Amino acid sequence: MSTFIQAVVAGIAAGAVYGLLGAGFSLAYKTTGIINFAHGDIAMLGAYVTFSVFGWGAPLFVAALAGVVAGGLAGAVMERGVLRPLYKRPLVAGILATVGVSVVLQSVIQLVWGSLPLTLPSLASSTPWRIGSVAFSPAQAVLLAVTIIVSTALIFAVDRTRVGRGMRACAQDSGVVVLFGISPERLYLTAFAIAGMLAGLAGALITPTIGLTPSRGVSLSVLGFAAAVLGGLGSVTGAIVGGIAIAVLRNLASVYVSAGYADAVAYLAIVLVLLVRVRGLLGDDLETVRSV
Amino acid sequence: MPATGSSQRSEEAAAPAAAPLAEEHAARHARAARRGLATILGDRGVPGRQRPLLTRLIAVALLVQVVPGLVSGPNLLTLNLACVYAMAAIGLSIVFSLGGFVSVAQAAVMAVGGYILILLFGPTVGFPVALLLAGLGGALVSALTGIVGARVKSHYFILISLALAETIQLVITNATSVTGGANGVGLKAPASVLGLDLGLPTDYFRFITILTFVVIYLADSLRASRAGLALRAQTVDGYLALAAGVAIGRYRIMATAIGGVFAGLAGGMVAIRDGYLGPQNFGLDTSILLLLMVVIAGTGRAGSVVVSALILTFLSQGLLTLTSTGTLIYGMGLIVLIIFAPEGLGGLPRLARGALGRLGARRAGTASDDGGER
Amino acid sequence: MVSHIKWAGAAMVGAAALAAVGCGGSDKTSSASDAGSANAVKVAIVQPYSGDSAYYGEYADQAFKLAMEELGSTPGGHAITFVRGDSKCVPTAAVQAGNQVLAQSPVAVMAPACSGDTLALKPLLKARNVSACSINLHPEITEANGKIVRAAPSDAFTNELFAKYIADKGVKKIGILHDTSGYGQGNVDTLVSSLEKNGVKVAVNATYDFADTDYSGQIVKLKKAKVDAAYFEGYDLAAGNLVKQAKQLQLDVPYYANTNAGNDTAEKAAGKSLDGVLFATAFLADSSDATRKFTATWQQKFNQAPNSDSVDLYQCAVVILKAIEATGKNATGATVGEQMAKVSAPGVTVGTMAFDASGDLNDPPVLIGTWKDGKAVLVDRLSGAE
Amino acid sequence: MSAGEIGLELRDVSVQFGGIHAVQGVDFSVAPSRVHGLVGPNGSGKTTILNAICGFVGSDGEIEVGGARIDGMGSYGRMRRGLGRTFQNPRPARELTVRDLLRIGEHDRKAQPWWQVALTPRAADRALRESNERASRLLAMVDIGPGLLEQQLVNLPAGVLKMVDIARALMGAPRVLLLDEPTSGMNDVEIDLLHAALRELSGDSLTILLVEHNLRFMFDICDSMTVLATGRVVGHGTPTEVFQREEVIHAYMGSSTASVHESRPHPVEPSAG
Repeated sequence: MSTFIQAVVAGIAAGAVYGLLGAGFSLAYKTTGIINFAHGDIAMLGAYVTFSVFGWGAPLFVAALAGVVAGGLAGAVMERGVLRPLYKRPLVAGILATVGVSVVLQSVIQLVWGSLPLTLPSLASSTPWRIGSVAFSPAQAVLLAVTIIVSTALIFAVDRTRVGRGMRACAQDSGVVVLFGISPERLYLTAFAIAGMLAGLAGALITPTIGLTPSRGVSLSVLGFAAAVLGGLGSVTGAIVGGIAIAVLRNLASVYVSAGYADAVAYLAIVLVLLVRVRGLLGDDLETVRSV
Repeated sequence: MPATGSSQRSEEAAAPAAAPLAEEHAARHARAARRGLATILGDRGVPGRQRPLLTRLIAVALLVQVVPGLVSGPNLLTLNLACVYAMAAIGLSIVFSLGGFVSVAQAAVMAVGGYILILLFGPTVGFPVALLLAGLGGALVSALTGIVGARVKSHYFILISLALAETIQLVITNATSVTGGANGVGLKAPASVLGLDLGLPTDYFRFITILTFVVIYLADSLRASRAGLALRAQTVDGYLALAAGVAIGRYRIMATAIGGVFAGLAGGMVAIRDGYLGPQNFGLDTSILLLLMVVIAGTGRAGSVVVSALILTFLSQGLLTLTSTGTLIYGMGLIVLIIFAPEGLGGLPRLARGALGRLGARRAGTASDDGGER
Repeated sequence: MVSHIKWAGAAMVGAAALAAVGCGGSDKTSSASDAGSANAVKVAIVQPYSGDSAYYGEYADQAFKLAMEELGSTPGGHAITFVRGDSKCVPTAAVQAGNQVLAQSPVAVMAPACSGDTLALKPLLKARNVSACSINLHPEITEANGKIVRAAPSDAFTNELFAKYIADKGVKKIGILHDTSGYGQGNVDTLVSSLEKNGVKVAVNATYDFADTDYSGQIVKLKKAKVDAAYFEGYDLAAGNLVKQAKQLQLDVPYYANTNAGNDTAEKAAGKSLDGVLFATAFLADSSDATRKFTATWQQKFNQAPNSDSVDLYQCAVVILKAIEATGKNATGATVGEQMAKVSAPGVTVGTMAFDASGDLNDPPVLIGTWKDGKAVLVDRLSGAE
Repeated sequence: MSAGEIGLELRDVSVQFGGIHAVQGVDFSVAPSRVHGLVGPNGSGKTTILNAICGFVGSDGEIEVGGARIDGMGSYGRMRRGLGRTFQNPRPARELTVRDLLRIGEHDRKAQPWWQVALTPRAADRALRESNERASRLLAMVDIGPGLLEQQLVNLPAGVLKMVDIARALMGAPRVLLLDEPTSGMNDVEIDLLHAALRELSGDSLTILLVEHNLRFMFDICDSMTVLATGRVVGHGTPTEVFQREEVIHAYMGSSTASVHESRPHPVEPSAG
């Protein structure tokens, strides 16, 4: 039993970061309809900036903030420079453009910081507390706490603020947002900036655990995407739940099934959820009746 | 009986009904026709009819004879790889532009074909049989994505194809006793077919060129057939296809299966080319590269996919290796191309012809007559 | 008509692409001398030059640079041109890169630092009759009359001694985590068989993926199995991360690790968690006069500390240069290969590098090291003279 | 025109969207060679009934074409039983030409395995020529020359696109033709052409079900009508009967009914066939 609890607890802590990645992914998707495969690379950029600022002698907390800002900037620049002409184009154009951005970010990181792996110290001690036979470290607690605070603030912002409501309206019909007194362009920019900040934060948070390598971003993008889809594309709460569910599932699968196939088990679960959910929602292969 | 009769009879008597208005009507259509002149001139020929087979055969014969003399060493090897990628990309273009699926599993489908070939081919199973089975295996796995994917929307399909791709990777990596795991597995015997020794880059080129042309021919045939047309209609407007009596689900699964055959064959040919297979080269990056080939080619004929496969393979083997700057240029080029050439390479000649057509129309003044008929 | 124009256009674009790559794509020359001169030879370096393992390519270039400064840049009067192939630490990419560089007829090859890459290259080397020097630890890299010499100890050799060392520490039941790379698989296979020979039970033998960010599932699995020791295999960063995460989850048993845990990156990732972790390695900066001298030179020249990979790559560079020197006028893949097999060259981790019939180092070093106050220190020497 | 035959019949057809009844208990039948109109205000369920007949939305109740039940079949099965259907707003696919669209319309009539094109190109060419001829004849009926076949759909004016869409539906040689707002986007000239063509078509045993906002057009062409309000049938009858009934007028158009009565019938000869 304690093994089970330990696997779940460790999964929750690890999954919180996937959730943050997924939340940013989801927010950008919800507003613009773009699936951003550079999301993980923005996270890595944020992490590398955190590394550098920390290296200049700034406190870790300040360095992490710099990483968040860098992520936000990267998101905004990407929206302005790359994605803006692509909203009306087919899904695949947007996807491949973000793949292009991912390639660019990776090579920029490699040019600036080199390919040698780098590392960052944790925000808090990684010496664990022992609760019963379950270990839980302050570092994990900080990670979880930051995720909860940030995602709560985000959900609140999306629900209550004018910009947030605009984003939700945007998901339905970009024409409607004009009624909120906001231009859709500004909303898109805001959404990507916030998504970038979330990515930067996730990067800064996850680096102490995994270290920095230029191409790590790809697997972070995939994790964020999986979390967002499992939680339901477009929902911030869903993404957090999805991220945690994936991590817990993987942990349980590697303890009780097979470590080698843990990812496969997680993917299988996602596909099953998708099949049930999507069929339940749509009933047929065509989403809605042609509008009259 | 009554069904066909109805349209038959009405056709005969239709003309007189609107006789007084015919002139104005004709003028309107002439105007419309003129407006679309450039597009008509740029049309890809009569759909449903292929370039004469003889021309193709001569082209293959020429390529097979001439190219191995002109290209050698590393470039010939890269050319061979480009042909392999072209086959897989043509398959993906069927999945994508006819099936309507954005799949990131094409490289994994290649892996299935590749492993089938490398594990089966040996003293007991001949090369042609093993290659056919590779194609068949690719078809089955790819059809699986179609069966599952027909139930979900496109964004979710990407994740489903991703899940399949990752699972195939995991199986290959973990089933070490069969696949050799990450260390990969070597070819058991040298392959030869039609008197060609496929271990030699020149003979390999001859065979893969023939194979690629067969794939191009089949893909173009599919596209030109009524089934291909029904699939194209379905990607644009599902209701239109339904209203025409197209069994959408079945057709889309067929598209994924056919795309999978080509990927399976390509995977098998990778195994022959390298004499070795490992799981790593069938990863997400290869799938994305194939998707790029398809998108950059535009949704045109298989021939343009071959061109973009050539360009991207040589780029990825040359520019992309050894330096980060090369990768940077590649990434930026990618973004620029996607933004500024919405229809890919296939669209570039059309853009050019459109400009020419406008120019020509202005000069000729009344080009509308032959514009309609061509 | 139109379609013909289109095809002509396509052909032109294709030809342009061919020409562009043919002219500038595949190799960089770093020798000052004229490549066309009669005595010029090509040496192929197949290494990861892009991706996460690109630092191996950097090390390899640095190793040749240093070796050519010390031994002269024209061994035996041959001007050396380097042809580089990017193996990306991906076996299939290694085959492709290998095909590309071997098509340019090099006389010797510096084999890629990732074992899987080199294993995949082996048949090509045989087919082209070119020899390579490798730093890979995987047991199957070398074989009798093979085309590869190895300037590092095989994992089979190291792990036989290491397993006995672990057993002697009183370990009865061990849990192993390793990655799914070719190197990881080979390393653990030899370790497991040696451990079992020494009566140590392998209770868990689980894998993780390169792309994984979180190993808690695997570590909990070790806890569940109640092992009394753990062995962590991984490339530098992963080795460090594994140790750190295991400490965090309170897997309170002695840790053992592969050679990569002795590299700086692992220490940066894991910090104090690495203290007391015992790893088997061939190189420790502070283990002998030769290593101390080499460390100082490398540090001064490249402004970074050498590790077991860079020192082995340097040794390979020396072997290749010495073999070319010994060949005399007629340097081909075959003749240089012969000389490589019977070379006798000064080494760093061993006094004199010489190879046995299967291409393995004679009297290879096996050191047990650990981390103490941010420094890798020697605990024990299981093989090899100081 | 055999009186006992039935082209299309709906019995107690209902459609629900998440608990809301969009269409409830609709009955009507149309004989071959007849044009039947569905009228009602926006949201009264006209197009939903068309969608239900085609199987685009799930429905309860019985639907028969030519005396055979088609409810329970998939869309494509129903089309193969002789349904044809046009759309209010045909989406012009950029890469499709008029010829392509018409060939798609022929889909269920002529099965052609895709490899036929590859293996027997001559037979494929022959099939293509045949379908071109059919397409040309159909287009001629609405006074469109064969030159338009090569035209891309996006370049067509809205009215012509609608005509082409109708021709597309006819390529499948249906027994029952469902028309969704065919005149929207057409000018008067085109409406006249359409009128003549539909008369011509129904002259043979084609059954036509029409959803249309152009009341004058409806009045002129329909043999019978069903009036709908909020998903229910509120009346049946000939156009003259229907437009005289108080509740129909009220349910249908409110104030604008006056224009129907005042307008003279359009001067088109209904006896052209």
